[in-house]
Amino acid sequence: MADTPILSVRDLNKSFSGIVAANNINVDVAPGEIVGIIGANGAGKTVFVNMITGYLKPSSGTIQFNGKDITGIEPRDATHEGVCRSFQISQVFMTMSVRENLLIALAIARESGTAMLLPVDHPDLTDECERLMAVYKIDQYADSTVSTLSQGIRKLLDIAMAVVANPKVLLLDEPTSGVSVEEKFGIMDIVMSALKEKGTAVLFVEHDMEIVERYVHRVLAFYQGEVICDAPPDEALLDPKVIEFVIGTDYHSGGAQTEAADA
Amino acid sequence: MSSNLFKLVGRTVLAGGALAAMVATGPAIAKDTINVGIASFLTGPAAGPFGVPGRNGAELVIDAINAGTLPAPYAKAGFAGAKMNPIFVDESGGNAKQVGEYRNLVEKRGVDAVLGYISSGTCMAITPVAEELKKLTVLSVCGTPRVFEESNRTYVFRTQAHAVGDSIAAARYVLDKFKDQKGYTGINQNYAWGQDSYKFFDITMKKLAADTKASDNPQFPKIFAGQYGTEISTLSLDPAKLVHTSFWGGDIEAFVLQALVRGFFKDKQVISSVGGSAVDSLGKKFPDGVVMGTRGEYGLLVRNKDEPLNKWFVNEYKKRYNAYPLGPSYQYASSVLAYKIAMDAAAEKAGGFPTQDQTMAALKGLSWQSFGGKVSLSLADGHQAVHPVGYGITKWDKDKKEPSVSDVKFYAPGCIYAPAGQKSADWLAAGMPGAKC
Amino acid sequence: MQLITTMLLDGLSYASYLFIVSVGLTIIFGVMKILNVAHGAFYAWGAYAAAYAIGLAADNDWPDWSGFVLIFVAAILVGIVLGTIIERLILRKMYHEEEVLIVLATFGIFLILEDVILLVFGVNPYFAYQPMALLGSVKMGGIIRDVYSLTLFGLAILVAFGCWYGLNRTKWGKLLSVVIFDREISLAMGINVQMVYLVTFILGATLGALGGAYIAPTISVAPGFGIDVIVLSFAVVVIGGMGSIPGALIGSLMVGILRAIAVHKFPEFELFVVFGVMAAVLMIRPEGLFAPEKARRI
Amino acid sequence: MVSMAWNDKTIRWAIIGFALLAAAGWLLPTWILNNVMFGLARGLAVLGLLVLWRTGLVSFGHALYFGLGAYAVALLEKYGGVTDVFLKFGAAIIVAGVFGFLLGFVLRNYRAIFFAMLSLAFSMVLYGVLVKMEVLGSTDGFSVTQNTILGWKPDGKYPLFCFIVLTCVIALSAVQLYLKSALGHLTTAIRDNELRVEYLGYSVARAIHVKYLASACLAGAAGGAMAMALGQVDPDSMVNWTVSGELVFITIMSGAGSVVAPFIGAIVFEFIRTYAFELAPQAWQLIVGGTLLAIIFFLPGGIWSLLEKPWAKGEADNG
Repeated sequence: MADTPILSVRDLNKSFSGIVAANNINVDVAPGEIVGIIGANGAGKTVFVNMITGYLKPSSGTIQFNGKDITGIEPRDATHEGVCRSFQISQVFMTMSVRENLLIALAIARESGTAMLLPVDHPDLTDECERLMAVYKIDQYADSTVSTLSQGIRKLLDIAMAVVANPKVLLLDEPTSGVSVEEKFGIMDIVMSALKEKGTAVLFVEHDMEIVERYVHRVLAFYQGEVICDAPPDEALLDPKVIEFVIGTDYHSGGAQTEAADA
Repeated sequence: MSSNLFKLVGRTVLAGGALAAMVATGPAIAKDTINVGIASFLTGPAAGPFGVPGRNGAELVIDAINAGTLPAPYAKAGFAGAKMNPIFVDESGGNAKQVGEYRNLVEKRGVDAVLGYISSGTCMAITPVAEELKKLTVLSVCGTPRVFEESNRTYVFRTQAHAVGDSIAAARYVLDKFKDQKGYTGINQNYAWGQDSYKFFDITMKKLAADTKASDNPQFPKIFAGQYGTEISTLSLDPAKLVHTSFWGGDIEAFVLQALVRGFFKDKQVISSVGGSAVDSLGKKFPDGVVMGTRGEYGLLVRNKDEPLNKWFVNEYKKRYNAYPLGPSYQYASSVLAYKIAMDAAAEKAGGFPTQDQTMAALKGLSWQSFGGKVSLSLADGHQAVHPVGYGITKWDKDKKEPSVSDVKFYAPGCIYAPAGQKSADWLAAGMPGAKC
Repeated sequence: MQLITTMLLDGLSYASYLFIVSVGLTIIFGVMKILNVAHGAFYAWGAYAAAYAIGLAADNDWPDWSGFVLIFVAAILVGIVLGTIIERLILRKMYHEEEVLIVLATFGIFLILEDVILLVFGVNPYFAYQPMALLGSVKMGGIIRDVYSLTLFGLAILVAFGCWYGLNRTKWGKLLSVVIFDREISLAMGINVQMVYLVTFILGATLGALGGAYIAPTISVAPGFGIDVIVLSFAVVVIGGMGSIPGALIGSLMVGILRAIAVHKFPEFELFVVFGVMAAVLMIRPEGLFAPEKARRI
Repeated sequence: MVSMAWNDKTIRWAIIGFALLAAAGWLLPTWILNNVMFGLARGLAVLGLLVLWRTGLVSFGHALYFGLGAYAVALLEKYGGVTDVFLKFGAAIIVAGVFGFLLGFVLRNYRAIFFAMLSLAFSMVLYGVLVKMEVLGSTDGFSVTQNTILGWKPDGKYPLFCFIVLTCVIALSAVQLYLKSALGHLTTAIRDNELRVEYLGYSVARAIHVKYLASACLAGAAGGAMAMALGQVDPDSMVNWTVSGELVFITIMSGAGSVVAPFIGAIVFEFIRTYAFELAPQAWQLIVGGTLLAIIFFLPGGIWSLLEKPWAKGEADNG
C-alpha cells in the first residue's frame, strides 16, 4: 500500500433501528487493487457496498475518494466521481435489448448534455457500444431482449454498464451469484481482463472462495458488521476467525461449498 | 374510394350551385317532413322533473300538429304543411358536450331547426354556435337574460321570458303579501341561472324596500349537489325570514325534503321561483304556505284555467302521460307552437314552403295565444318573449288529493321587464322607470 | 358559540356520511389493491334499491319503521349481486394486470352501471322520505335538526366498530391480514385467496351501497348522482391512507368539518377545501395520515 | 434537424398522412371536420400521456393542464380581447407549462398510484376553484368564438383545422425524435429500473420532471386547441376528473406502440361517442363503458396493435 489510497473509509457505522449493520469499518484501497469481500449472509457486505456508492447514508464515519469526501452523496454523483457498482441481482433494463441497455449507459456517461438528445443509433455511441459488447462477449445477444437471457449474460451486461463511466473504483456485488458453475470463471476472466488494462480498483463481494483465491490481492472478511480480517488471501483464508465465522471448516477439508448462492 | 370522393365533390358543387340559385327570395322547395332537434335533459337529475315533462309537452303538441288535431285556431295540420320529425337529444354532460352535440345536430343530421334547452348554462354555450352555424334555434326554458343582453342575436329566439321578471315578480309578491319579514336571504345554484335569479331579486328588494336587510351570507351550492344539510343550518342561523330560491329539478325536491324535517318552513317564508315540479312529485309531503312560481302562465298556476287551449293541453297530456303537465311541458309546447305559427305565416306570405330566413322574419316580434296565456316576442328586437309571471301559495287540497295554490297573482310584462332596448340591470338600477303594475 | 356548535354538528354528520361511503372503498383497496371507481355506482344502486323498496312498502301500507330494515336489506342485496357479478366476471380475470388497467376497467363498469340504472329505474326521481319523517326533529344548538341525519353518526360508529372487530377479533380478520400482507405467501399457506377477494369485494360493495341506501331518504334519488361521490371518497381515503380504516375515519372527519366551516364562513372554498387537503396530505405524507406500515423490500 | 426528422419513417408517413388529411378537410362535411378536429386536439393530450405512460406513470389529473390551456384561451379572449389563434395557443401552452414545471417539482418524486392520486388532487383543486368562482365563469364557463389568424378573420373552421393539423404534426415529430433519442430511451429505462438509471449517473427525478413538463405542455396545447375548435369551455367538460379518465381511456384504447396512435385513437373515440349519443341518447355511457371493457379484454395493445402488423411488415419490405 505504497500509493495514496484511492478509497479511504474511516470509522464507518450504520444501524437500522437498533440493529448494527456496519461497525467501525476502516479500509483503504489502493488504485488498481483487487479486493475480495467475504462474509456470511447478513454480515454487512452489501450494506458496505451500498454506503460507498451512496445508496445508504452512513450513521457516522467518512468515505474519501481520491482525497475528496464523498460520504452520503447520491448514487448518481458517486458515479460522476468515478465510483460505480454492479448488483447482486442484475439491475438492467429488462424490456430492452442488450444494445439499447448499453447505448443508454453510454449516452449518460458522456459528459456533454447534448449526448442525451442524439438518437441512440448515432455512430458516436454505437461504435463504442459494439466494442464494449465484444470485450464482454455479449455481442451475439446484442438484439435480444434482456428478459429472455440467462443470468450469466445479464451479470455481464450489468457489469459492462457499470464500467461504461470509466470508474476508478468498481464495486461488484456477488458478480457470480445465480450463475451456473460452468459460467462463473468465464465471467470473472472476462471482467478481470477487461478491467486490468484500465487500472481500476475493484472490490467484489464473493461467496466462492476459489474465485477469491484466484483473483484478489486482498480479502476483507465481514462478520456482524465488522471487518474481522483484512489480509492477503492466503493469509485470510487460514485465519481462524474467518474459518469459524465465514467460510466454515468444510472449505479446507475439500467438502462441497456450503453456502449456496444468495437467493 | 376515389369515386366516392368524386361524388362528394360533385355533390358539394351541385349543392353550392343550388344554394346560389336559391339566395334570391323565392320560396324553398316544399318538404313533406322537416327534421327538428329537440334538446332536453333525458338523463341526469334534471331528467325526471324537467327534461322528460318538457320532451313530453313537445311530443304531444308535435303529434297533434302533424295530425291536425290541435284546437282552433291552430287546427291546420303540419308546419307549413310539412310533418315534423323530432330528434330528441340529451342535454346533460356539460356545456362543451352540448356544443359538440349541437354541431352534430346541425352539420351531421342536417336539422331544419333546433328547439328546447333547459339550463341557462347550455343556452349561453350554444347561442354563439347557433349564430356561427346560422341555424334557427328556439330556446324553450332557460332564463338568464345574458343570452340577448350580451349581444344581438339573429338566429336565436326564446319563447320564455327571462329570469329578471321571475325575480322582480317574486320580490313584488312577497312585499305585497308579507310586509314584515326581518330581511331576506337565498339559496341558489352556483351558475348563470342561480346567480342571476338571486342578483335580480336582491336588487329589486333593495329598490322597493330599502329598509329590509339583505343577508350577508346567501348560499350558492353547486348545481345537483343533492345534500344541503350544512346550507340549511346556515340559513337557519340567519335572522332573515325570507328565503329566495331558484332551485329546480332534483335540487328543489332534495332541499324541500331535507328542510321540511328540520321545521324550516315553519320558521322561514320560502319563495321558490321554479319549484313547481316538486309540488307535484312530493304531493302531500310538500309544505303548505310556500310562495311558488312557475315562470309564467304554466303548470300549477294555470291548472284549472278555463280556456280551450289550456283545457285541451291539460287533458291530452294527462291522458297520454298519466300526469299533469308541468312548467317545462308548457314551455316546450309553446316553442313548438310558435315555430308552427311562424312557419305557417311565412308559407302564406311567400306563397310556398318558407326558407329559414322567411320563417325567422315571421317569428320576429310574434305574438300568440299559447297554451297557458299570451306570449309576445317583444324584447331584443323581437327575439325575446315576455309574458305575465305569477306566484301563488301552496296548499294541499285534501278533498281532491292533489296540490293547489291560493292567492295567485300575475304581474303583467310591463311591470317586470325592462322596456325594449334597455338592459335589465340598468333599468333596475334606475329604479324601474315606467313600470306599469 | 352557536355557530361553532352548528358547524361541528354539520361537520360530524357529513363526516359520518363520508365515512360510511368511503370505508368500503378503502377495504377493497387495502385487500385487493384496486382503486374501485365503480364504487360510485354501488352507492347509486344502493340508493335506488332502498328508495324503490321503501316506496313499495309505503304503497302497501307497511309501517314506516320497515324502511330501516329495507335500507339494510337493499344494501346487502346490491352488494351481493353486483359485487359477485363484477368480481367473478371481470376483476378476477384482471388481477395480474397493471393497476391502471384495473382502475380503467372499473371506470368502464361505472359508466355501464350508471346507464343500467336508467334502463331499470327510469328517469323519474324516487323519494323515500318515510324513515326521515318518522324520526322527526330535535332542537340542538339553537336550530332544529332532523334526527335521521344524527343517526348517521351512530351508523358510522357501528360500521367502524364492526370493521375493527371483524379485522382484529375474528379468524376471518386474521386471514385477511395475511392476504393483505402477502398474497403469494397466503396462497402457499393454502388460503383460498380467490374466496377472500370475493368476500372482500362484496363487503366493500355492500358498504358503498349502504352509504347510498342510508342517504336515500334525505334526497331525491335521481340519475347521475354517483359521480361526485367517487372523487369525494377518493379524497377521504387518500387523506387517511389508502387501505386504512382508522384513516378513513380521520379523513372523513377532516373533510366533513373543514367543509362545514367553509360552507358557513367561506362558501367559495367549499370544494377547494376538500381537494386542497387531499393534495396537501399527499405532499406531506404520501402514504396518508394513517397508512398501514409497509415492509420495506430491497 | 429537419433532415433527421424526415429520415424517420414514422414522421415521414405521419407528415404525408396529415398533409392528406388537411387536403381532405377541404372536402369533408363540416361535422366530420369538427369531429376530426376534436379528435386531433384531444390526441395532443393523449400524446402527452403516452410519454408518461412509457415511463410507467399514469396521471389521473391531466385534465388540469387540458383545462388550464382551455381556460387560458377563453380568459384571454374574454378579458383581454385577444383573438389571434397563435397568441391564444401560445398562452395555453405557456400557462400549462408554468404549472407543469412548478408542480413537477412535487410530482417527480411520486410513482404509481400516488402519482395518479396527487395528479387527481391537483386537477380537482382547479375544478373546485373554477366551479365556485363567478369571475371564472363557475359551472357555465365561457364561449370562445373569435378566432383570427394574424389579423385575418376566416370564414368557417377550415383554417383552424389546418392549424391544428400542423400543430399535431409538429408535436408528433418532436415526440418521435425525443423518444428515439437517448433521453427518450430513458423513458422505458426508468420504467424498467430506476435504480440503475440513478447508478448510471442520471437523475430520475429530473428525467421525469422533463417528461411531466412536456406532457403538461401537450395537454395545455390540447385544451387550447379544443377550446378554439369547440367554441366553449366549462369545468365539467374540461377539468373534472371524468375528463382525465377519458384521456387515460383514449391512451389505453390507442395503445402505446406509436406516436401516431394517440391521434387515431382520439379520432375513433370522438366518432364512437358521437354515434353512441345519436343511437342511444339515454344509454351512450353504456356504449362507451362497454367499448372500454372490450378494449381492455380483447385488444390489450389498443387500436395500434391492429395496425402494427401491416406496419411492421411494410418496414421489413423496405429493408
